[in-house]
Amino acid sequence: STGNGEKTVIEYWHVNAETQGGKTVTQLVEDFNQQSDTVEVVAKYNPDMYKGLMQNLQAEAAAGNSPAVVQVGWSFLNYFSDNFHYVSPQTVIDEHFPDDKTFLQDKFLPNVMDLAKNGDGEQVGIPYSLSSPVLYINRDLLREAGLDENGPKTWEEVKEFSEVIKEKTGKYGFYMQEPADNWATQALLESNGARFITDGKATFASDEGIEAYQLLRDMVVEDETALHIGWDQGIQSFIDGSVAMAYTTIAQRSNIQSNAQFDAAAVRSPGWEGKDVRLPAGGAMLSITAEEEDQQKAAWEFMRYLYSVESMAEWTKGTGYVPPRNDVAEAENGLKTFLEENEMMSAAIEQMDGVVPWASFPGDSGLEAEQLLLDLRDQILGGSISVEEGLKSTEEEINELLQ
Amino acid sequence: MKKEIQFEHVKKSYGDTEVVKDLNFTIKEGERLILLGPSGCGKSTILRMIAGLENITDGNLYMNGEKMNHVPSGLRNVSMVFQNYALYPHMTVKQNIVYGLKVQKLPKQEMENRLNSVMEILQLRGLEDRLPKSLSGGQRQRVALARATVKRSDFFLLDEPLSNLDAQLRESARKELVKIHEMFNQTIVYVTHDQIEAMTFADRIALMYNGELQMLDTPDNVYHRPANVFTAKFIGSPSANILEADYRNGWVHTGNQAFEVNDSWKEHMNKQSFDDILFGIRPEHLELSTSPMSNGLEGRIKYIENLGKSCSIYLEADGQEMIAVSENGSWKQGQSVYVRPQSDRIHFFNKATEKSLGHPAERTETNQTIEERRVLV
Amino acid sequence: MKKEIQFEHVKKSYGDTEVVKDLNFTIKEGERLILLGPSGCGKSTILRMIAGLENITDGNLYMNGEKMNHVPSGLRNVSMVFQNYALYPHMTVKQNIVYGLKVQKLPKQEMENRLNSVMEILQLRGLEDRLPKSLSGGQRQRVALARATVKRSDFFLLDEPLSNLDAQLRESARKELVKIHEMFNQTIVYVTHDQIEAMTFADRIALMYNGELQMLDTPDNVYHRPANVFTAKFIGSPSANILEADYRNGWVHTGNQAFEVNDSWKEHMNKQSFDDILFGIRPEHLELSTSPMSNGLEGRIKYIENLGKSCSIYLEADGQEMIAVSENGSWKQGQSVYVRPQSDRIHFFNKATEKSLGHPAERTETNQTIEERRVLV
Amino acid sequence: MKINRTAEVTWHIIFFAAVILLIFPIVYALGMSFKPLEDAYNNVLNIVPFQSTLENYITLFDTLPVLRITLNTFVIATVATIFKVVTAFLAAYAFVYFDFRGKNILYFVLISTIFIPFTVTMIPNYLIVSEMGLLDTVWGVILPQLADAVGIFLIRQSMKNIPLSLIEVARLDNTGHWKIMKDIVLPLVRPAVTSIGIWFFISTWNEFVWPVLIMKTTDNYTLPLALQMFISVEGGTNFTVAMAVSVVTMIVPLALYLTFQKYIIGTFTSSGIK
Amino acid sequence: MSTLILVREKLHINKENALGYILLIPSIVIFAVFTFWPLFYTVYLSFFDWNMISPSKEFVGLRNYFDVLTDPRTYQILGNTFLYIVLLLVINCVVPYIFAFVIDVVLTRLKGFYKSAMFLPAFISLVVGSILFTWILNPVSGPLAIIFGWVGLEIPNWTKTEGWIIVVLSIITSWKVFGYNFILLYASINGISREIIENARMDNIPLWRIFLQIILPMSSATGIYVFIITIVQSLQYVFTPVKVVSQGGPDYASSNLIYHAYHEAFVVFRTGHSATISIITMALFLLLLFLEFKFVERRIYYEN
Ligand SMILES: Nc1ncnc2c1ncn2[C@@H]1O[C@H](COP(=O)(O)OP(=O)(O)OP(=O)(O)O)[C@@H](O)[C@H]1O
Ligand SMILES: Nc1ncnc2c1ncn2[C@@H]1O[C@H](COP(=O)(O)OP(=O)(O)OP(=O)(O)O)[C@@H](O)[C@H]1O
Ligand SMILES: [Mg+2]
Ligand SMILES: [Mg+2]
Repeated sequence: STGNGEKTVIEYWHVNAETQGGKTVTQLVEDFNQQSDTVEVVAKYNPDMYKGLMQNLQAEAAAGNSPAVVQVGWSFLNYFSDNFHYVSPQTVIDEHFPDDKTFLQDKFLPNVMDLAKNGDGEQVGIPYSLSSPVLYINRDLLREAGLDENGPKTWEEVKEFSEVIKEKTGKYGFYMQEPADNWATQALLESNGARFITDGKATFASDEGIEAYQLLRDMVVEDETALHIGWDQGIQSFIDGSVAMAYTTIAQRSNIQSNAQFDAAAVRSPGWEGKDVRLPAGGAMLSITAEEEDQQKAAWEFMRYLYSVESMAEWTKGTGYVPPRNDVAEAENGLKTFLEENEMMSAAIEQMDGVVPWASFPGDSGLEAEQLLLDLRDQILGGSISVEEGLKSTEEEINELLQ
Repeated sequence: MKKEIQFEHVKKSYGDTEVVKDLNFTIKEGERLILLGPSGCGKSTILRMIAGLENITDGNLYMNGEKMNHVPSGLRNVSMVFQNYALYPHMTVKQNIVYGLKVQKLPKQEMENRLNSVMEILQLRGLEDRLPKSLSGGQRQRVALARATVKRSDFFLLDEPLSNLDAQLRESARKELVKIHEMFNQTIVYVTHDQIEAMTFADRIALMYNGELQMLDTPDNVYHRPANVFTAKFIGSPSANILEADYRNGWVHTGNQAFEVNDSWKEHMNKQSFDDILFGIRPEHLELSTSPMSNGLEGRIKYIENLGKSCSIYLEADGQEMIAVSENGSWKQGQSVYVRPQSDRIHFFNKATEKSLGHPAERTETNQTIEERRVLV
Repeated sequence: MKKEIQFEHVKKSYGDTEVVKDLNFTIKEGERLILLGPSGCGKSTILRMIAGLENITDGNLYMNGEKMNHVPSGLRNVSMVFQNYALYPHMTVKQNIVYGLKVQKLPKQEMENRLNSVMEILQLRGLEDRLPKSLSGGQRQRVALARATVKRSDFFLLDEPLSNLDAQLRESARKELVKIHEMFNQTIVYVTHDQIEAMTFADRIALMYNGELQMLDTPDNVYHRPANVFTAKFIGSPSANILEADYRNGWVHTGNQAFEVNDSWKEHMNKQSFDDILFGIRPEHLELSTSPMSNGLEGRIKYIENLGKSCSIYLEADGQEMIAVSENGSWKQGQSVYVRPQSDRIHFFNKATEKSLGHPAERTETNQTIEERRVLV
Repeated sequence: MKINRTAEVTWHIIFFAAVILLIFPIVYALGMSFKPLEDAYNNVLNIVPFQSTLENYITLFDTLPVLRITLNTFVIATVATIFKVVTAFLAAYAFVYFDFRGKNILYFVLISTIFIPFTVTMIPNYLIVSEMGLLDTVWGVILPQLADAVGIFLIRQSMKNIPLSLIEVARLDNTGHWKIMKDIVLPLVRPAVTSIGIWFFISTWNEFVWPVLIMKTTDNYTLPLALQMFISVEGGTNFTVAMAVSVVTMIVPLALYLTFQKYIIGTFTSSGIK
Repeated sequence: MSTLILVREKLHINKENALGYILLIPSIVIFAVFTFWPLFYTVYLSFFDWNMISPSKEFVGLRNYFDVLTDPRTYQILGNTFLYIVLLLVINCVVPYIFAFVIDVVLTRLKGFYKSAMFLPAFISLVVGSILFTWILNPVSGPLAIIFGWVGLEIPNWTKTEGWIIVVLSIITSWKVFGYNFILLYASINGISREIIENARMDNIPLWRIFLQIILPMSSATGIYVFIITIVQSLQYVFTPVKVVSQGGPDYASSNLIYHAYHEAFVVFRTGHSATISIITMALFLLLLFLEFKFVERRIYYEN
């Protein structure tokens, strides 16, 4: 790419480490710059995922600067829209790109676009990467334990499987990811009929919620068939065969696929007997934070490029995320062959209809509320508090905060 | 501009302890002054005040006629040999010696010359590239001395510069110091404990005690005409004998014995009589004999100390202790002997003030120039 | 178990430089041995080897009859006064002194006693709570000495313990050391540059030069019967006169002059004649006169050094330099004088080896016990 | 100085254990950087890889302009170190050898800044750097890091242990302050200066929180940022490449250390002050 | 002009000490800009409720202080901080002190080897160290767990166990700074006159006494530095492992005051709270430093 001085230079902030599509970002940006006469994109990597990006954005905003396009993690949706300056993509399109007027409507499913709407129903950005939790299984271990090699279908089965595995092989049965968010917990609880948020209030301490959490707690604390350790370590233990099943994001696919030396598979996220699975969408949207007009224009030009079928396909291959555009999976220039070759992906794609927004507590204290839930996880899985008491008191506390 | 050092009511205290008390004296240009006195009496402190390393608590210090109290030491044109050497531990012997010259930007050739000559004189050849920590005590001292001498400043302060050297080396070093002094005529203030050094090197000796100046005079006068008991006892080894006595009519009575002084003494004592004075005589001025002598005192030998070329005889006479020296070793412990003070070598002191009652022959110092006084050492 | 120290072919090198060469001698139990020698000759090194602070490069060191080469110093029961004091800088004077005793868990009372007595003896009263850095040089040295003496160990090593003290204090400290020694009968090895100290304190003197033992004998013998030229010149001040001479038939020829030796010398020299020997005579053993003497040599006074109680007369006789001493000050520079060597005090040395040709009177040391030798100092 | 043999042996055992404990992770990291990731996961015990591979390094060099990044890091670390050491030395000298009003208070205030949490200074400093137009520049990374009182503290402690008489000798020679600093004080506090210099170098070299904020373009990255690019909880960290980055990151300081080891370790034993 | 003279009078500037001020200028400028200004800004912020970007700052007076001081979590974290300090003081100050002493004074062999080897980890970043230790100490799959497994031992689940997490994070921090502190102390002990130690050895003073009563006081100038710097390390350097390994968890069991300030500012974006915690932290440690100056400094041995 050549900077001839006339190009508008914009910054694109992303969180994609080399293991998580970083290469693809570099490639896409480079290709874009090559083909664009008017825009030059500088990509800035932000370590520590969406939280890290949000921190840096905070500093940048405080200094009165802003990048043009940023990735915003779903759990920061409300915080971002409340506190940062952004323009809705449609606004930019309407103002400068009449040709693209229907681009968003045409290419995205409404329920997917809804993921990027804040509590007030404003379109904050465009979904860019979608992920959902899947259950990775170690088929060798399951077989060794005499279990169904296709894995458990329900959480109840997960518990049973784990017991058998522990008994038969001495290995741990199950690990559920423990990052600094409640993504997987939400899937576990809401699939059982609980709801994290109802009408702007926390409601996870319902009977269903308690029941669901109790199952996980019992596996960890009572049965000791499930592991309670950090995410890195949990994945490490799954890959080296110390744990038979791991419930984690599809984004770990390539890591697991290429490093596990056993027969590894990904199956759909377990549900609860007789209930619908509800899976929070992971990943991020792209939002335009550019303040000047030419920057905003450039931002959209770049985004349009990123959302093209070819780019999306590259993006999916590079990251393991599920594409947000409805036509990419089937398209010949899209992912067709890729999906055929990567069986693990299908579990994630297949369960897309069960995807719901990632619960994001509204208001100034949203992040604090999120944090309280994290603290609760440590308390419950550490065995220092009962599930019922923990959920109830935390719910109360959060609701107090949200007022 | 005179290279003179003048103390005017100079005091120095550390906190509450006054270590130098009201010092008043002048060190003359080109003089070799020896500071003598018991350990802890303030000698090093005086040097340090001259060098500007120690604040003066009270009074004034003049050098070259200018008040120096607040002049930084670097501007005083002083060099000093520290009692504890203060060698730069990270520099070799050679670097230590020439460092000051380098700072002064002395021409290289001149530097080399001075270095070479001092290395030779102080027998430091072969140690050029050693670090101080691999030197013996005496070698370190010599390096310190070398470092100070090469500077050739107007004022030269030496704090026991030879204490760790053997007699031979000490003697030759002293001679070299004299040579340097003769070439550059620095004003030298020299602290030592060695009386031979003091006697041979000094133009004048300043004797300190407890922060106070006891006597400031030529070595000859300090030895022969001590101003007070302290001086008499401090100078000379073995120490001078001091006996309680009465003086009556030309006769010195001590205990049950008495002896007569000579005429000039009688004249000097002015026909007066004194009760309770102190009578002093150096051991080397006592004649010793096995048989009674006129004007002699009787005593008994308590013990004998053999010093090689002579021996010290410790005796008791009338309940008071005395020491005499003798070159021959035929004395026996317990023996009864007679001692006679050489009449022109005795001293009298006021018992209360311990000040000298003077000497018959006039002191000569005042009308003698340094050059006259100075013998070729 | 004898408190003896025995060196058996002991060598010490730092890298390439051999600073102690093949040392072979025994320090007897309860002996007071003085180590003497010019600066840098290895005295401190020897002490450090005895103390176990320095590895022995070669040879063996025995103490109490046991090989000690590798015994840690803490187990050797030695105490030592370091040349540079090595006081604990963070401890007060008192703490410095009693620290070792405290560790030994000495009864409090005993500790107090020892402390008090040593504070008294070394005139340290009033300095109890001072830190070393606020002490004068001599005070520090006394603290170091005090610290070592209170220990009362079997072996007591002193490295110039009194070099920074004045004559009086030095004398009294020495006497106290002797007292302590008489009470505890330690084996003492004592380094000094002060010959008076050596003479008065030593049972025997070990004279070192360049890492080699030159002579080990009683002070008397070291003084009167030096084993070689070095010893003769090193001991005594002013230094002994050494002249080139021939010995023929009882006559010593030096230059154009000659004098006759006494009969016992003639007998000793065994009627032989020697070309090119060295003839030695101490300045104090030269009789000085203005008029010719039999067996005297003629010379001319080059200069005179006044030492207070005596003066050194430097003269030239037959192109060789000589020094004489005189108690009277009536000599004049340039004057022609006659000197006569006291016949029983002369020495002859082989010119090549510089070794003594012996003395007529038999040495007495071998059949004299320490106790007999030791005079009450 | 000798102690009994068993004690000595015991101490050696303890020290060997300590050395192994301290060195093992480094060796392990080194081994890991030559393993395929798969191997790293599945054969944790073989420190030396079964199948060594350069792939991790190749990936690293393909992904990033490593030399350029190393150079950036080097420039930042070197400039910052020199500046910090020099200012600290000068300040310490002022505190030890000058008497001026408010000296002790000023010293206390400066030293107390080492207790200021970096969270306090981060955002305001970002504003300052941004205001100065130094974002995404080497100076933007360097400047705020210069405010570090640790050097003043250590060097002053060390200077206070130089016997005053050494300075006095020099002062007698009318040696100027600059010369005293250079020829006498500096050599005598060299252990402190060297060790604080090494410390500054290593900590600037490894700093990542601040450069992450300041640097944007890959060309301006420093090595610790490069490391961050291979760490991701969500996508899984590529441990072996991360270790390759770590090894590269280690190499320069280590090479410098080994080159000057004799001098550095010598410095720590050349005491001689007393 | 006259103000200049006034300033000179006030500050007692004269020819002799003017250079002193000049030497301090670079430091003062840098600290003023990059430390003191931010500090005042933070003090200012501690009286507001703000998240650093929203245009409205709400002045809340002392409420942040009230909140922080009544929050039980604050005290838990204070306790953690204290535990870190104690642990690091033991591992990073006491142990290297003893090591340095033994290696310098007691041992005759392998000194150089130990010095180099122990210094080595100082070159690695704490991020790498944290990742490595997380991997190596994985309680299920790490090499250590496997080796322990052979003899039937289990590694505690340290990442999720209160107490253990602090121990392990302290070990990680120590791993990096141990050698550095060791070398510093070594240099200082090595600078002590051998003759003083020899004198003690000759008195047959036990090694532990030599260490406590001679070496310690005589190296106290560096000792106090290492002591204070270790406290700083247990505040500031522990941050990296906390962030990389545990994010303060489980349930704040590994958080310390600095991490907590960070957490408040950059995770839940409560700038006011964070500022308050920072101010309180600082005040606390300033007090400590002040006490050090007041009472300990006098007992430190300085040559001049
Ligand atoms: N570490 C060392 N490296 C090399 N030579 C050394 C070392 N230490 C001492 N020496 C040399 O060893 C010789 C003997 O030293 P030692 O200290 O024993 O002398 P000394 O007789 O005590 O002298 P002094 O009377 O001057 O104290 C000296 O020439 C000295 O330079
Ligand atoms: N910093 C200090 N604080 C208190 N007293 C001190 C300090 N420095 C020296 N003194 C005292 O001042 C007195 C004089 O010290 P000074 O060093 O001048 O003695 P000195 O005559 O040189 O003795 P020496 O012959 O022993 O070296 C001593 O009694 C000493 O204890
Ligand atoms: Mg003195
Ligand atoms: Mg010596």
